[in-house]
Amino acid sequence: MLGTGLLKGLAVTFRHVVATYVKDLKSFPRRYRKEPVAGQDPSLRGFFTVQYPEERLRMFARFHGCLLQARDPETGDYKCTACRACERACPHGVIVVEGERNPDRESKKKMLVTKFTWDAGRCLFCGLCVEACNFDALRWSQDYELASYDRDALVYDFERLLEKRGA
Amino acid sequence: MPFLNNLFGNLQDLISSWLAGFLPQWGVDLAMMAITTVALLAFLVVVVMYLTYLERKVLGRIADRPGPNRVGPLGLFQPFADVLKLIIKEATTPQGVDYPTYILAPILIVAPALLVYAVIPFGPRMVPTDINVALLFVVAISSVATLALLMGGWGSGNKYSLLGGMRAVAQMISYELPLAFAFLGVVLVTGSLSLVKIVEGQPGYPLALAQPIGFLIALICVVAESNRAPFDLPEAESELVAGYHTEYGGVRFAMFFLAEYIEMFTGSAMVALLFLGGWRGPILPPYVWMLIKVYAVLFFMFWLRGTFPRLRVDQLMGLSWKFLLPLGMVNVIVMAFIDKLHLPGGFLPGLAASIVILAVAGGVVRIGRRSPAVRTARPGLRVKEA
Amino acid sequence: MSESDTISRLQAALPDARVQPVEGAKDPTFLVEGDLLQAAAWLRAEGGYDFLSSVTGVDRGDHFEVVYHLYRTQGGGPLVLKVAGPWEKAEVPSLVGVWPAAELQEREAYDLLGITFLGHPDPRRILLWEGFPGHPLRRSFENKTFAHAEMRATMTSDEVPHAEN
Amino acid sequence: MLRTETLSINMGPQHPSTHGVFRMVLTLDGERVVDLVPHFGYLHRGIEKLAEGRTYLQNVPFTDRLDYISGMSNNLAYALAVEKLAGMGPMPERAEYLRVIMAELTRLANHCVAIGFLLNDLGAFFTPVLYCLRQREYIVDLFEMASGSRMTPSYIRPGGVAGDVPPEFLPAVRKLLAQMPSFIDQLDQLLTGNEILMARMQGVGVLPPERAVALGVTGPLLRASGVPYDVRTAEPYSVYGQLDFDVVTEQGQDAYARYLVRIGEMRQSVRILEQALARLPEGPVMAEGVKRIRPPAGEAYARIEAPKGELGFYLVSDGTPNPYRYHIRATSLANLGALRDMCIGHLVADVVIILGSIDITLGEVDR
Repeated sequence: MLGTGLLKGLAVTFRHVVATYVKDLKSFPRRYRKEPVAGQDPSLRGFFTVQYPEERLRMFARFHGCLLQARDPETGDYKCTACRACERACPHGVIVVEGERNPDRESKKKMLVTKFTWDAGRCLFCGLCVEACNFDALRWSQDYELASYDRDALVYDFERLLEKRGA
Repeated sequence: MPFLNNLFGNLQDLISSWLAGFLPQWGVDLAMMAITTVALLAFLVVVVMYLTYLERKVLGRIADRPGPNRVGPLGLFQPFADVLKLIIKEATTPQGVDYPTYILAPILIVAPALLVYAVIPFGPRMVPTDINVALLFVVAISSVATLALLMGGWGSGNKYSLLGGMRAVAQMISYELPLAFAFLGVVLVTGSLSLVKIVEGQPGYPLALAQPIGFLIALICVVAESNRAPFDLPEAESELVAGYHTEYGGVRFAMFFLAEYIEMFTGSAMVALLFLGGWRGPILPPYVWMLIKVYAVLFFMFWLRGTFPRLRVDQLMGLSWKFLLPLGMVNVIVMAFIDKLHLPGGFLPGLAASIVILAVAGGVVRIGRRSPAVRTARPGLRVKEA
Repeated sequence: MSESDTISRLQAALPDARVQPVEGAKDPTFLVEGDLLQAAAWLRAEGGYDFLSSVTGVDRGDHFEVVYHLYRTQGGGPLVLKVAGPWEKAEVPSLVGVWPAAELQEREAYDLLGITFLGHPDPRRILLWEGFPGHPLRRSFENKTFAHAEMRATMTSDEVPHAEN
Repeated sequence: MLRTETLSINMGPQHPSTHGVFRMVLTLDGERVVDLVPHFGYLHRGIEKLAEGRTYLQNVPFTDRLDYISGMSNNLAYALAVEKLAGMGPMPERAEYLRVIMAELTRLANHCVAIGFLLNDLGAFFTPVLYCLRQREYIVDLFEMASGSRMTPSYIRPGGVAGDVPPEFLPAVRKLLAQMPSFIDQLDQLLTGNEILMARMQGVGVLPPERAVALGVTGPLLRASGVPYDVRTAEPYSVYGQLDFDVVTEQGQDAYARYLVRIGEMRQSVRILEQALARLPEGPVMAEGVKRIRPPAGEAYARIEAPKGELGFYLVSDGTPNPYRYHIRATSLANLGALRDMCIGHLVADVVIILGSIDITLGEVDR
């Protein structure tokens, strides 16, 4: 009959409206989901919005957040040996590394990092640098709030990249 | 509960008796009129503001999102934020504008939209003036808005607005005729044009059961009349990205916005009055029943907007002239027969006749659709060969 | 009907097309030194190669190459046609008449590499603006970013008729 | 007779329904389109020139940015081209099946976006597009789980796959596949029978089969004109030869047929995914000795059935670790060739629908 297609369409949207209210009733008392959830669950019905500042999604393990200079758990010192493998691996030349020989001979750390900048503004977040690092010094953090008001603040220097102590 | 039922009626008596104390008779009438107008306008503005909020909530829920819930508890202050924004925005006037028509258009679109409420009853004694040609008055006044749209489109001096304005006028005119026929079906049964008598003259059941075709046509035409849902061609045109109110800003745009929502509210009120039995309902007070029915029709309009794609210009016109108008005429003729035959069984004969008409109409459309002329939408045209 | 015996039938039919197979290529590749248009029309008509997948210009230093990849929608592996020539006379007959698919890709080869296609219905640049100095994909073209003002300065004709509203 | 002259209007490059920075100059006679001149280049980044300065591995992240709606398919096409160029032996089985899984998930995501935004152009107020984007969210979550980023995964590399999928990946895919058919049915119920949609899309943008093949059009656009040509069956790559699925074709030749082909292809993708999941073997995911890709001098052309059509990479190598010539056969560019043909004689409102039914991404057109 002429109108059946239209009616079926209306039925679909009506089901969605009802589904959102049913879900509201289930989680009635609190308005925001407190515990962050990793990814969305396909079988869930009802409204889908993550109300951002109050509700947050937990990122997956491999999420490319902000670049991170790892610390050696025992010594708490940085692992980077300024070998510049990451600088060569980057398609955009976004990482600049400078190092010098360690003045005191007998310490295990042969090279010290004098300068290590990473320009988040031009970075592709492809992860080739992290894969190229043989000393497992570079890693991705889970932090995704990297926005800033001026472009220079996007250029991270070594201290900002260094993992916080005890993180 | 009788006091609650006739709340506004008693209120009127109370105030007029109190006023009679120190005002002459004409003074009391004048004061009563002033009070009703102010009350009605206040009610309307608040209703329209919360109509925008309701629409965004329903559209949100249809699309699995919560809708406005940030401004105030559950987003209830959102309409005030919207109105404040519109008022603060600067009403720029583009250069190539035909100033008189440009300025008059928003005024001319809101005035009739409000004027219509002089005759729309919300309860037994809740009607500003009960004139006996109320239905004619409503249809006539609401067609003034068509003129205002054209003035808006022409006044803005921009090619796309003109196109939008022309389309709006063509759409409004071609959907007023089937609307008139649908209303005619009801007037046939109730015998009077006054809205109050229409509601009281209706038999026990809502007329939508007896005249489903009339109800369907009225619903479609009311939606088309207020340029909404599948028919919102002139204003939110995805191709030309313009409409007749593109060049308006600030309060002027708010006027167009206000008029559109008031017209939606009027349309649903008319459908509720004529086809859903107005304020008659079992236990709840009359004006509550009336609001329930009006908001039900409004929900239907929001629902349409959230679900259906837009019709193309020629299909829009085709639907009205080739389908709704003939259907409306046939409906009036058949309802006239049924009404004069005084058949027993309440709405059953009307329902049966309507189903027969719909079946016949469906068949005619299917035959029409198969003929090659209609099938290909690409008429011959002198085409510049590559 | 493998590619090689299609080509042998082509060589028999059109000797002056002088089509030579190219050794060591991954797909059956043939260099056309004679009349490309004739060979293409024959391949389309008799050979059944009705689908031109891609047209690519290559700057081989002293000479240029245009590479056509052909397929049959009824099934049939890739057949690669090549045309080469010196940079001084970088002209190749346009195959838009045989495969209309070539139109946009030939314009791109002209735009980025400077190979002109004779008889092309609309020989304008496709990606860069008219008046762009040089052709970027040439090995000789050194990378240069254009400031907006500089770009406006080089714009010769505004070939697109501005809508006069 | 009244002398009317044509009106030339400019649609784009900033226009809500041109799917990116694409510009058309339409010559109208009243509302009817008389001529259409497309203009590209607004998103031209010169990827082909950039690629010549980088090694084969460093070019992988650029391929995601071509058709940014289906990142993984671009990676796959590039990976196949480099493997053919470098003559790498057969890939480990697990890597092949992971590639098929990712490619078919991309097809689902891409068709969701295509259908959603086509409905948006038709004027349906954001509801279908939000349903589709919600479904795409689950798929993009899977990409983020496996590769670390949603739209630019750089996951499929020459030689195999960047890294094995985490343990929670396969159960998540199974959960998605369980729910996907019901989503497609819901989309079907909401849209396919809808009279307004049929009125707007049937008979609009008609492209006869021989004209389609001549214009080099591929993908759903070609199969909607009745030509059953699909690179996955015409020239099977990866392990598509061992999976059984049928090539969805429609005879309608118009925008509605393209919509039906996309819905059919989504169902086929679910079927492929189920088979691929069932046969996913254990084992390594990267061929050995892939650290330094230095292919011998020569050239290679590899193509895949990307969601939008046939995507090809033509690579020329001169023995150095950098490609000598890096050409991309863009599906959207070829499909746009047919736009003028289909639009002439239609109304302005239909031009938007035809463009939406072709489903283009400007990143791929302008490169």
